[in-house]
Amino acid sequence: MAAGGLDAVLTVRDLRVAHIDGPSSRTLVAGIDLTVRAGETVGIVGESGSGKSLTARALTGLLASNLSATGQAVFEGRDLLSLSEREWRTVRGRGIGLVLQDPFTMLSPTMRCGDIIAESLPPGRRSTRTRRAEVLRRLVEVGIEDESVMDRYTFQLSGGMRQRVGIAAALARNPSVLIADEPSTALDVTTQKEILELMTRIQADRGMALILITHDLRVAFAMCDRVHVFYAGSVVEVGESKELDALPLHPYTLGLLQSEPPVDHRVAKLVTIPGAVPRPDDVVDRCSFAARCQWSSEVCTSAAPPIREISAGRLTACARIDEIEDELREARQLVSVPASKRGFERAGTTIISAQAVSKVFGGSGQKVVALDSVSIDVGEGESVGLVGESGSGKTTFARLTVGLESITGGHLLIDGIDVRDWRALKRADLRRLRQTVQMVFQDPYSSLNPARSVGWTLAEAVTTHAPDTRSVERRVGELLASVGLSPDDAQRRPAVLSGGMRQRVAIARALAAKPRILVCDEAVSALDVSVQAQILNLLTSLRDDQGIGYLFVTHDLSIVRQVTDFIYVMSRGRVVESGMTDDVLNAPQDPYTIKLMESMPRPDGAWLGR
Amino acid sequence: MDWKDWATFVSKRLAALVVLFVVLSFVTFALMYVSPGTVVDVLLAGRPRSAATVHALNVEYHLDKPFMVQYWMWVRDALRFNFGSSIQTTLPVTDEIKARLPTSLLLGVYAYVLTMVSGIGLGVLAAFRNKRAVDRVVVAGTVVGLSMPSFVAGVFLLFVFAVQLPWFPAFGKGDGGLDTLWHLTLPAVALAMTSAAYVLKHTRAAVLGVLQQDYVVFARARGLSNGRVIRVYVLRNALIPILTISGVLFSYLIVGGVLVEMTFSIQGIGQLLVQSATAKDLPMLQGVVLLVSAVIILVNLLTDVVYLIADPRLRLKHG
Amino acid sequence: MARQTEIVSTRKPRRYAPRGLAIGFCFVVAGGILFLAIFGPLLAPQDPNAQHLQDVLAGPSSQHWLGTDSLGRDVFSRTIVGAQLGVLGPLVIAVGSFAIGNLLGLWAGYRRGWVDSLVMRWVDLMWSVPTLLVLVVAAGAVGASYWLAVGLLVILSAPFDTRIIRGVVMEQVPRPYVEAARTVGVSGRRIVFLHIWPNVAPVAIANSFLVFASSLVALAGLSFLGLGAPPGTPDWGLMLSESQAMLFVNPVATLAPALMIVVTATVANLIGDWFDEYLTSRMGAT
Amino acid sequence: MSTRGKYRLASLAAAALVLSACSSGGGTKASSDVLQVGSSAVATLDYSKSNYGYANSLGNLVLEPLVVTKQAGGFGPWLAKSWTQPNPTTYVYKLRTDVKFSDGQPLTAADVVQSLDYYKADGSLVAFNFPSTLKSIQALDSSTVEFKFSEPYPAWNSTLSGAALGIFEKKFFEAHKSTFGQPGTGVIGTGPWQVDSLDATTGAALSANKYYWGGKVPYSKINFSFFSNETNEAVALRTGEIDVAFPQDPRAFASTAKTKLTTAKTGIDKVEFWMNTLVAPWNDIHVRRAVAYALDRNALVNASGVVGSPLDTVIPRPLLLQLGTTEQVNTALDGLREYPPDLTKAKAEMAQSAYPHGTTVTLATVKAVSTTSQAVVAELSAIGITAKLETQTDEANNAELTSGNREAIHSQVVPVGGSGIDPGLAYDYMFGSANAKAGGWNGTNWSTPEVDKLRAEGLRESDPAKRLAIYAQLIKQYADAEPLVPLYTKNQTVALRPGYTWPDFGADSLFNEGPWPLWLKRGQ
Repeated sequence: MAAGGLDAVLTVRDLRVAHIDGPSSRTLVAGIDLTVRAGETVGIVGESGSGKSLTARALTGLLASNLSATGQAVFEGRDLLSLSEREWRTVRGRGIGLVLQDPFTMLSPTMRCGDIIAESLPPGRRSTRTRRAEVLRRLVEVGIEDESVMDRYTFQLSGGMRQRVGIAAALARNPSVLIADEPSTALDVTTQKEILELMTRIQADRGMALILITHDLRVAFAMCDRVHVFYAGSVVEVGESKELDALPLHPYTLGLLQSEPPVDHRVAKLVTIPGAVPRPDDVVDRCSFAARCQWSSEVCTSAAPPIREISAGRLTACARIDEIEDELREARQLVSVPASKRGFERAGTTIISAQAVSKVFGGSGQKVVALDSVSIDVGEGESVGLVGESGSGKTTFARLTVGLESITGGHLLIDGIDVRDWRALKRADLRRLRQTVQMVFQDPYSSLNPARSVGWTLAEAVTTHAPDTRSVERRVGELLASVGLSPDDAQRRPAVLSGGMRQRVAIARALAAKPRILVCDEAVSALDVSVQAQILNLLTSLRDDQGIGYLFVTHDLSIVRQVTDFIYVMSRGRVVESGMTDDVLNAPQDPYTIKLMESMPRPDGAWLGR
Repeated sequence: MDWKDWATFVSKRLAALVVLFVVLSFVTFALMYVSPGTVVDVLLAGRPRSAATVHALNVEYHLDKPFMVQYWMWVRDALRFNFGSSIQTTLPVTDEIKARLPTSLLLGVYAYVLTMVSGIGLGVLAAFRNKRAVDRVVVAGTVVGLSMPSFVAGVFLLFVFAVQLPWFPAFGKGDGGLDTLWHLTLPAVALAMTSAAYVLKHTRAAVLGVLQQDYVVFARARGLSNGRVIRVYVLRNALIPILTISGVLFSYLIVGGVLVEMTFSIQGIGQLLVQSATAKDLPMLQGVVLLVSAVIILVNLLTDVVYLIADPRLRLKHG
Repeated sequence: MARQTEIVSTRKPRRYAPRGLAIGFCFVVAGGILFLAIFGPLLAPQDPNAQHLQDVLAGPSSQHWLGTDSLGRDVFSRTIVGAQLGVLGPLVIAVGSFAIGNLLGLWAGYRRGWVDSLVMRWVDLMWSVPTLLVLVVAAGAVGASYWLAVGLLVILSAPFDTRIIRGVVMEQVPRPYVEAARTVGVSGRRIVFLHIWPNVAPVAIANSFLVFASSLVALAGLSFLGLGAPPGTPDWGLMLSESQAMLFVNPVATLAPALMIVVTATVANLIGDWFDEYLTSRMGAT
Repeated sequence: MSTRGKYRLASLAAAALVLSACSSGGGTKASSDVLQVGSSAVATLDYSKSNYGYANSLGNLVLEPLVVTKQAGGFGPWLAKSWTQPNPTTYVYKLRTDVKFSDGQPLTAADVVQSLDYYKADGSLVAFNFPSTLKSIQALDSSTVEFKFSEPYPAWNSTLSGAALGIFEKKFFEAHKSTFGQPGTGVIGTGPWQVDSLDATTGAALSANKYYWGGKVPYSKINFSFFSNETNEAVALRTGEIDVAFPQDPRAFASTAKTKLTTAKTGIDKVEFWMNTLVAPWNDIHVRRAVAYALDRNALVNASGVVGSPLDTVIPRPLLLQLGTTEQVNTALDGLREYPPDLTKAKAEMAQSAYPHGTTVTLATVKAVSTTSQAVVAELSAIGITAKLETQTDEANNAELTSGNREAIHSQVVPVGGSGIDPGLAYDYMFGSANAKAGGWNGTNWSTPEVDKLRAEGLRESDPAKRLAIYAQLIKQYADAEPLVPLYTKNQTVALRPGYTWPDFGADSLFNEGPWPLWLKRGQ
């Protein structure tokens, strides 16, 4: 790759970040090269632990004190990595701006929004009035016309508004480079699209360089001119968005693309990357992806393959790219092939039957209507999707079906039992309900008791439902095996398991009761794409093998597309549309569904109006 | 919160104060009533006693009346802010308290200021120098400080800084003004040691916590000056939890003052409490107990108000 | 909402934790003090209550390593035997308050509702009454008594424990693992004691060490004021108070009990901190 | 630190002095004629109201008595220049005519009558000084006061010499009845110093009374600093912040203050071991005698940390010297049953008792004598008596000793204050059957008709020789039945900063009465 042209604003060479703990040090990021030109958007894509955020922190001098960055990062003729803290302050904000992932934590809860932007403005004395006017101007730039936002605290704003305020603050000193670290990840899809559009517009207006860090390839392809793919602390591939999308030149990139369920059609089976992301420090002397790569050979593990230029602007770290390029191309085509339409009739027994169910939270004071006359059915062996953004009531409904909440109106029948009030149920009924519906929670990091081993958790679930189980241990082993884990994993505590493994354990726990319906509340949304595909495949195979029905609660239409037969679309506590999944997604009727469909990231610039 | 919410909030707390007053005064009264010995035994001590004198004293102190009547008479007077006279000294309870309260408050406030300044200052310093030598030394000092009773520290300071190195006076509260401050320095230091360690520990943890927060990273990423980041971001957010413990600390300092008051012969509320409790000086004891609980409740109320003002999340939750 | 987590932002705010050698040393010292508390009377070179009225206030000698007190009793032996009361009272307080605090805290934090309000009103009441005030008034009324003070301290410490435990429990209750256990059908009692409590335990245990340390200091203070252990008891606070006046004659006799108080409390504080850190890290950041 | 009041009777300046410590206010350094005194806190100068703070040590400098004890024995004139006894039941005192109060008003008989009437009133804490046989106090003229009794009362001078009966100005008293003696009001007296300010929390400032009848006053100012902790007071003396202090715990004080103490040879405050003869095992005379042999008084004095003299008589021998010479006293006490420390004899007595193999008892004690109590417990264990100590509060102890339930009284080590220096009067309140009832202090509950008779006779008899014989008899009665073991007297001590001397302190008299700084010398 041409060493940063004359118009390069930021040139990074061999950036390394290490964790220093006394005499020992651990590599977290190794040998990153990166060039950003004015007016260009560069994407950094990778899963968690790939080092992309660390790179952003290193380039703003904000690494924690026990981390150290080495290498070279030239900005405006200075090497950033050798700057003192005092010198950094002249670069941050003015030269390089940073927007963080979570708008909920990025802004101090004790400050008003106007003050946050005002303090970020370039130094200089201003009268109160001019300052206010300036702040207002900045708010308008990020699409906030409402002047009262200035006087509000951040916790009084929605996530999208907060992120806009954050962007305005980050831009207040007019940086020439803006690093956006997952700026839309914590937001709902519709809001995400607005924010990304906003950033695209601002970047174009200002002619600013933008480094977008994201885990979502579709977003990266849609927004960026060029994309760097990070894996386990190093760059594995670089290329123009279009070219990368069309033909990945690294098995990892291919794997990512294959794992990503497409929103516009269903694929026969998601291709997954086996295993989990290694720690960067463990793979410094080899190809970081070798252990998970089907093409791996001796050359991959003997030394760390350097990243090299294949054609203009295309770089890859795959040592065997010349040999396997054709295979990669072939595999890439495969993903795009739609699966045959699946025949499906809602004919089975209805197990969960909700009629005009409503749920109101709060007592005499403030009331929050979470569900407003919702009717949803889930039948035996069906896979039903429940789609909506945060606040739509989808999770509340899921909780009603497993007894974490009770309804306040309407009728909810589960397996023929009227569950008006869970606490009032008879013991036998309760027991039957438990064996009918079980739930898998969103966050595998907190849905397992950290104090208990996997085996303990599963054994408890087993004995709760079948107290007379002879060999609990064997049953636990079976459960583990059924979710693709080894019986040895029973000894381990959740803390040492990867996210995917934990979610498998959580599924195994739910399976212990031998339920007929599994409620999956955003069960894969906290996982990396490659792991997400593994879990989705597991769920699909469980359905095929055991005939379990699903209620998929999710915000992600592409997942719904992959795994459900029938969907309900929810918004603000109501079901706005329902029908066969393909019918609804192919031809949405409700304006909300249409908007949702449009907001789903698509890997081309047109999605954001570029 | 509008003024109505504030009024409700404050009046609820004051109502709790009244309830506490009734409970405490009754329990104290009852405890003293059932404990062996009466006012007469206190007053006449080991003297020969004539029946006439004993009778006169019984009448004077209403000991001839039933328990509830005695308590009611006390309450009736107390409602008129007449807390009677000390049995030990014969002086009006209010005068006795008034004579000592300024000293105790000054000692408490002095120790409080020392606590807050050194606790927060060193806590912030240690957090910013996390894991370096300064931090290790400060943290080690904290643990010892937390474990050093104020009377041990007091004895130690007295003998080092008043006897071996006669830099500070060994007793008393001085003649007011700077002299009083000078006199109260050693006691205040002894008193503040534990609480400062406590504040330091919490401040350090809170600051370390806040330093990890995204909003601090984001503030620095915007090129804000170090001073502003520390002041507006780190301190303002880290000190909110410290505020909640500061009220408790102040009451600890006021009551815990007795241990250093003893060591340094400072006539304060703490000593008055111990003296009146051990000498069965009921009117005085009642007065001190009520005063101390009032101070504590009011200080706690004050902290809560400051807390509400400092943390908009709480304040705006309702409105 | 997808939420990517990166190494940088998931680090928990850390409390200081002494490591390796330091904590090992703490355990050795704690073990030593405990050993003295149990076997003190056997280890003491002399009868701690044996008086040598002809040999009072003697300085350190080969016979009396730390000298003698005003009744000619061996200070060294008394300091050793003092570990018994020094450890026993605080231990009773820590354990008692641990039991009450955990039960009430779990109950209030899990059940909420009227149980919670009732418990919290009680906690608030106790919170607004300073410990020392109660101890002094009670000692004034009933007379100085070590076990009275211990009993009162159990009652007075329990609200603090309860408050802390309740807070941690309330943090745990909405966590998915609790909800998961509920949906699996696990009984409430099992959830409270087998699911929630193990996650609360690090805080509870660590807190108990702090209660131990603060009770030690409080009891010593009370003895120092003459409101704790009765005269003549080999109690560190009392010994300090009695020997304070002899600082110039025999400084070690004053320093020894003071040092024991400070060292014991320090070790308890350090172990408490360490426990919290260790147990929390053992089950992974939650 | 305040200790208990039993041995701290207000009638005696001496007792007051033992406890008081005083000194100059911290900041101001002593100029040559300013005296800094360390003391425990004084809350009021009204003797009738408070036993708290030993008002007398401070009050001695302001309020003066009619008569004083003489160093050589007997009584000497002070505000009264002479007295006569026209008949056995009447005393007439002639006042000095040159005495003026510190506000310039002359002293009159009306002031004396007012003062003594005030002290005598029911409910006054010093009323016990006045016997029920006192019929009237009258001013015969402006300088003559007459006391009439219903029967002879030879101890009257002893009573009047008590410092807590100092004379104050009537006019001032009447103008300030409600706050009399309190800080802000104070008192007007005839003493060499007057109180300029008094603050119970810090101290008092006194200045010389320019009208003082006794001539030039040696210190123009005296500053009292109040301490709540004697260690602290000792440190203050060591660092030069105070010049004089009267330590309670002399041994500790001396070491901390790094000073030698000036000590009196004897005192009237005793410490005794009382055995309640109504209950087992103390109702067994052999047990009591065994105890008497077992208790080593010298060792107990040593253990207590005070300056004291071992006792072998229930009335200390030095008190008897008012009634006769040393020889006469010794002769009168001839045949006294003595109990020198002797374990063999003690064990022999135990063997004769109902408890040859020992017994277990509970002893009460109060904080002030807890060290001595512990030593007693150790000594009792040598004869097989296992004693458990129960520390009581002072009030609880007072209430128990004066309660009507005499059997419930614990045997105990007890501080016993003298309520006067008259050998008969001093401890009369704990002798006899009349005091072994509710309100009485005879905690041993031991008495015989003979004892009751001797008590009554002794206080009516005015002939010293006869009184000596009576009290010698009483002492012997006690020694025979041994209901209590006299342990030691606590002798007064004073701690002085280098440069000060008190030549006559405790030299040959029992007490130092009156305005003591007059006798305190500066310089070598």
